[in-house]
Amino acid sequence: QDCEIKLGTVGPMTGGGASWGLSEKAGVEFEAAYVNANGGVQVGNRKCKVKVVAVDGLSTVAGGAAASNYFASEKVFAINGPVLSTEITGFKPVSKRNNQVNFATGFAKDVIGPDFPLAFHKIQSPPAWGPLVAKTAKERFKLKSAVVLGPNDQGGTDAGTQLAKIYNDTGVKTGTEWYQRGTTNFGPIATRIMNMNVDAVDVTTMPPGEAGILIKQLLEAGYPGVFARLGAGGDVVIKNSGGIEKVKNFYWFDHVPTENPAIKKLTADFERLMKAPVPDNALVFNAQLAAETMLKAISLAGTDQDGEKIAVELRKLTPDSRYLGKAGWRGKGQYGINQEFSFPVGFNYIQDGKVGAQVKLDIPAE
Amino acid sequence: MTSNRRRDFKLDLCGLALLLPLLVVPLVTNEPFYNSLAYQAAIGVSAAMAVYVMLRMGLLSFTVPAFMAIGGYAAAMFAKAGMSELLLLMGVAFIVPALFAIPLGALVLRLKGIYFIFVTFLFNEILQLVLFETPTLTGGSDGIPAVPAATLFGMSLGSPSMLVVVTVSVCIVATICTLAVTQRFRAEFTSIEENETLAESLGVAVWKYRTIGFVASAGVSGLAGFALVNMLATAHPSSFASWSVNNYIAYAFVGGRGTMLGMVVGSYLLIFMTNIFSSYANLSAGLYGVLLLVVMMGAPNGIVGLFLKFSERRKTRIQPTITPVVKEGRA
Amino acid sequence: MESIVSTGVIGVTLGTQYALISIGFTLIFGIMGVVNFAHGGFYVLGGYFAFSLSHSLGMPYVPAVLLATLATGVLGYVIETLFVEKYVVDHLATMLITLGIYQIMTTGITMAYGAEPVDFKFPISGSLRGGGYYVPYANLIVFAVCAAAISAVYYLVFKTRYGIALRAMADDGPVAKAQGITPARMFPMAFAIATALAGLTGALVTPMLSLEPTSGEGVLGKAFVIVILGGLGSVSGAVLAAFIVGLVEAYTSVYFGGSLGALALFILVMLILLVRPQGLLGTVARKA
Amino acid sequence: MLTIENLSVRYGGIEALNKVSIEVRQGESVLLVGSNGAGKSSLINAVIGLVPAASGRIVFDGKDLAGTSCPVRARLGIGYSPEGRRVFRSLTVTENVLSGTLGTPMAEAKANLEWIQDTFPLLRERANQPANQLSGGQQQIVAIARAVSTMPKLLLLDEPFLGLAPVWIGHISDAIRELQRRGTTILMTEQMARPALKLVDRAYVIRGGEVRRSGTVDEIRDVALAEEYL
Amino acid sequence: MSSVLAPSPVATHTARQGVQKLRLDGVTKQFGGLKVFDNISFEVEQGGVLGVIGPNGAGKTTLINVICGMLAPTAGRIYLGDRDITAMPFHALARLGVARSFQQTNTFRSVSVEENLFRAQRFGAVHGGGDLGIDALLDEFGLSSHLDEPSDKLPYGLQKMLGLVMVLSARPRFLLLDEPAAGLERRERTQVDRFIEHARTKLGCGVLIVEHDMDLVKRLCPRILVLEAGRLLAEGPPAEVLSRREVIDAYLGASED
Ligand SMILES: Nc1ncnc2c1ncn2[C@@H]1O[C@H](COP(=O)(O)OP(=O)(O)OP(=O)(O)O)[C@@H](O)[C@H]1O
Ligand SMILES: Nc1ncnc2c1ncn2[C@@H]1O[C@H](COP(=O)(O)OP(=O)(O)OP(=O)(O)O)[C@@H](O)[C@H]1O
Ligand SMILES: [Mg+2]
Ligand SMILES: [Mg+2]
Repeated sequence: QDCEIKLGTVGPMTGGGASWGLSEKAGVEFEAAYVNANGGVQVGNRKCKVKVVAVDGLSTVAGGAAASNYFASEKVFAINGPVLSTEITGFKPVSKRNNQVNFATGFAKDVIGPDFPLAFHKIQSPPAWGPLVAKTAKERFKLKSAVVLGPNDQGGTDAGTQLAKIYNDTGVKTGTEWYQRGTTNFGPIATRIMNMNVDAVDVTTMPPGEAGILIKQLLEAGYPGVFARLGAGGDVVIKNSGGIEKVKNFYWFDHVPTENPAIKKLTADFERLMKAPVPDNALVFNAQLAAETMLKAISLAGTDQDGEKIAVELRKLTPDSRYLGKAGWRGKGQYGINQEFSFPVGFNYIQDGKVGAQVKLDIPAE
Repeated sequence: MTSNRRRDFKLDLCGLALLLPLLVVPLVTNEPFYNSLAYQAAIGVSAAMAVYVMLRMGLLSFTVPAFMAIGGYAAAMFAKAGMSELLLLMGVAFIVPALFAIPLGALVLRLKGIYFIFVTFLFNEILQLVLFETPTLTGGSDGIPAVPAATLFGMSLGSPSMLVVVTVSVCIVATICTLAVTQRFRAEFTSIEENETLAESLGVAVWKYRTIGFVASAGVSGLAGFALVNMLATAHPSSFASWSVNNYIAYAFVGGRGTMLGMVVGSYLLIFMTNIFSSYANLSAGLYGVLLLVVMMGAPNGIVGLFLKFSERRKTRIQPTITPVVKEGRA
Repeated sequence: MESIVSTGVIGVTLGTQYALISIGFTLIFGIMGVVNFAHGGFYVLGGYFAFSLSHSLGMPYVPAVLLATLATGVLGYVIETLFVEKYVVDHLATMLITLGIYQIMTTGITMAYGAEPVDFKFPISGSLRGGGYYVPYANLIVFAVCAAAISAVYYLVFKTRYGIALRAMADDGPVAKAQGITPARMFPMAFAIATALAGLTGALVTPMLSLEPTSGEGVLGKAFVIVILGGLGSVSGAVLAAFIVGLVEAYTSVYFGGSLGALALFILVMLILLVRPQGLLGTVARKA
Repeated sequence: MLTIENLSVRYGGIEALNKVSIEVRQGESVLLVGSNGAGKSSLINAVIGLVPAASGRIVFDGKDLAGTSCPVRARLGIGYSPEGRRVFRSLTVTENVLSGTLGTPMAEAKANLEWIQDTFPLLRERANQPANQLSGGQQQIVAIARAVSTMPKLLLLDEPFLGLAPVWIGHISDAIRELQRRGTTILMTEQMARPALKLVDRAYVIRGGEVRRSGTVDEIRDVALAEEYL
Repeated sequence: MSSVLAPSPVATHTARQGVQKLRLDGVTKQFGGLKVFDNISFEVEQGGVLGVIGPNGAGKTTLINVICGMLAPTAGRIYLGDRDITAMPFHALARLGVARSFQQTNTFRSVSVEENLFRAQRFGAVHGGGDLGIDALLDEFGLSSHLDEPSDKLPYGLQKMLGLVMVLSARPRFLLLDEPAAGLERRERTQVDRFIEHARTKLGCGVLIVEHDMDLVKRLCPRILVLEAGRLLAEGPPAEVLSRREVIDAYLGASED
């Protein structure tokens, strides 16, 4: 076997957002290991091994740009990531010049768009699933008011404002509340929220650790309402806030239906092949989906050295996962370009201390 | 350690000369990685120069990211408003932070040592928060996207290689400014660093020179910020995060804090290594830490300092073994 | 009215935690002149040590905390001896050295425990409630430990001849040596005491808050602010400042929100420093 | 008590002391006189161990000091008051005095402190003031008090009268006499030879890093006068 | 001796502006609860020399610190000629012509003697015109042969003399000297005499000198003040003042011979 294709992955691998970058990396590495164990990828008339090149995006705009250039120097043209809005901002224009196709994560408002034809999106942002999820939550928990909390940087405010708008559109009166990233103790903010008297507190854009502290402290303060996390990592947050015994009313959202047998199978494969537990951060699954699809496109394009060609094949193919089955592309209405996965997502809830069955929500393709 | 005026000047010029190859990089290669290294180095050197100006007075200023932000944002606003002439933008990027530095300097320049470090660090944090709290002016947490590239006499300098050329040129200007200020006021600056009370007793208006240095440092930071914004076409708060100052200070220290050559060498080394390390993903920070530790322990005065020590040792064979107690001040 | 009082209670709680972490930081600075950028790292490490001992090895919480404190102290001793001791006079070089150490520590922790927060719980839950106010028991415990630790440190540094020797060493190393003070043991010991305090804080506080590799960063930032406000190197200043910062943070965050609150706090600290550049309890040196 | 044989001290290329031999007997007080830069401080610092000896031997109380570190020498019973005071600036006056007593039993240290404070009432008045705020002469007293806080067997005083008012020179001389009565051996340097010669038994004249002459006070006084040290 | 009091007509700027006085009027300085001195008034004339003596901690250095602008007085005013210079910034006063030396050696330590002199000249270059005679002093004090040496490697005496010479670069009108002769040997002390003589006659400086060396004080100062515990204990010609009982008790002590 003399043939090798390269798959890049970029995200915050160090610092506060490391869990995102590292679980994305884990997903891509799993997919590579899986494919390699099964003989490799068919490229032209050869079977090729997959090699993963991981780069730390350093959580900054400059880091995102530098990562793209590093990939160029390593001749990597198909990339998973970046994850953070900042990294995406720096990465996009440079990768366009470098002819690199990428599957970004993140809730940035302009994560993909007609100006950047090589950029794809592997998760969906709030406008895609938000109305559906908010409606479900509103009915189940009889919500009238809510507050969305997040750090005051782009990662927090972008998604936070989108979410608040969706809640308001659904008829739940919702405000936003920003705090400084790096806050270690949420005692005062908990008091502030107590004074707001809202039915639900949504911690979607908070890092899991910080979300855990806030919920713990709200519970200590005697907050009677519902918690929500309309984004990845609900399980982790519950664990960090003291578990189900403590958090009696909670609804959250997963970027894949995690309770689905398909994802259970994925988890099992991962742990067998990687000899490590699957990361807590559910982004690992979406990374796998993106890597799987990307490899298919590379195979069809017959090269891993031309982002443009790979992108053409990506647009042509129907996303089809060996775990979650077929999905489609969406995004035209929201971003002006149909380059976002439409894999189903999951809605979960705990009500009065009882865990409800996960609801699989199908996201329509466009 | 005798009067090194001439030697230091030569080393400063060496530093300046070492920037010229960067200018050539975009002209000889299209390789994105090398161009990327070149512009990162140029921005890093500019920021390190801003640190250097203050170091000449014995002050370690943590304001660099804040003034970079002020310069970068100011230039971005001008460019967005259609005034994208390079020389104008450079002027704006220098002058606006310099103006901010005057009142701020009046407040913080009374402080010294670690106090100064901490308070200037606070200023970064404050500025970040102000950026977040003023979305109409600065775009808040999203920053100012799609900043048009600078133009020269109406010609766009937006091509990838021209962007690098512009960045490096800005860096050279920043370096020349630094050289001019530190040479012109060398006697005052070093006297203030060494023995402020004596300098004052001889008639040096210490606050005045501190302010000059601070203003120059702010202006140079602003140029660095402009270079960064122009290169990335975005003025974004995360580009000017408080902790990024640690990088610039590391450039200065690892290279050698005594000379401008040190700034250049340190920036080159650390930026190159950061790019290499970042491909080690989760290990990158740790590797960077190891590098800092190794260099600072092996060469507490930085690489240039180490080099000078060796060359001096060759000249004078006998070295004092210990710094004795005698002759400190007879207070 | 009710909210004014309960916010005050929260402020005091914050102040306690800040005080505990800041005295170690100010101790290292005051005695050795070293700005220890790794201080937050020792805080996190204390948390992980206690977590491993209690959750993985099944040790009861109290001995786990004590062992974790001891372990961070020992580690501090070793690190001081290996990396810091030789460069102690160069305040700027040690800044970078400790920064490097911090990055290595964080990377090590991420490799060992992963980037996600770990599930570390305080053994006692519940709050003391009455009249609309509440104080979690955990906070009361931290308060007691904090008071004890501060008193112990204060006594050690200011009331014992050992503390005098430590500070003398910091002031003028050669003359201190000529007074019979052995440098090789002094600084490592001071460093160890300070890192043990950080470890203790981590072991106590992270189960109430959250424990992940980067938890130390925000903590270090707060210690910065407190230590300058209090007067560099002044233990009592740090304690005073910790409570001021805690209270200001509580009130501004409750009434203006977290982001504006932080801004208000920083600006207030700047203003205080303009009036008292040497910090609240710092002293000014004589020039001639 | 203290025997120095052929001691040489070098700073880089500069030879500060060249084969100096000096003898200080138990209970005796010896003065080193000589112009600026003669090497007096270098000798004192070599005895306490702050500068290394390039060659030669220093024997204290029957023990060769080669290879012993500065703190060890101090604990063997050598007290040291450096040239130029060098009080611990951030420590209070009392803390300065107590700084070297870590090896002495607390009760003994307390008793010594009492005696010192009785001798120099200033130290009691200013007990809790940072030493840095004292005037130059006041700091000199602190430095001397610090050196005698452990009641050392051998006391090294490097220019103890520097910057002192005549009345304070008198006070310090009285204190030194009291120490002598208690059996302390003293090796001192002093620019102001006149009051210093009143305190000592013998003196050495040092010039250019070498001992030029030695003898009893009376023998030296004439030489010193002739060479304008007085 | 009486000629010492007579102002020197030599220096050009003195001729231009007439003889000025440095005058303290009821000056008080307090640190917290500690009153260092209280309500002190005296004056020095250009060309004149005033000695200030007093026991350690009497406030002599603090007095200089207050006059030169390093510390603000708690009360009282200080005048240079007619001009109120109370609490003017230190450096500005140095440029106006009120310069001080320090009790300890004070040079830019790591740089050469030449660089030290260069800096002093550069910083003080305000009152142009006329040779200050610095080169002659350097020769006389034996500093000329050490121009390339780092100043902190000089013998103590030379460091001290260098510090003094540097003060002259700004062409001061008043010199405040804090124990210029402390730690100097006898031979070197005569250089201090020479220095003061030079400043006084060639530059027309008024000199305020704080010293513990009574011989030197007697030689140089036609008039002295005795400061004790914050007040002026005595004032007058040295021979007379030094024989007063209270001065002997407070300052000279019984052991003086
Ligand atoms: N740290 C040093 N580096 C280089 N040379 C030094 C150092 N310390 C002292 N010297 C030189 O060594 C010689 C002896 O100095 P030393 O201080 O011992 O003299 P001293 O007799 O004590 O003089 P003084 O009366 O000024 O105190 C002098 O020529 C001095 O310049
Ligand atoms: N910054 C300060 N804070 C508090 N007290 C001070 C300060 N500066 C000086 N003092 C006090 O003021 C008094 C006078 O000090 P000063 O240095 O003026 O004395 P001096 O007459 O110069 O003595 P010496 O001859 O010993 O140098 C001393 O008691 C000293 O402790
Ligand atoms: Mg000496
Ligand atoms: Mg004095």
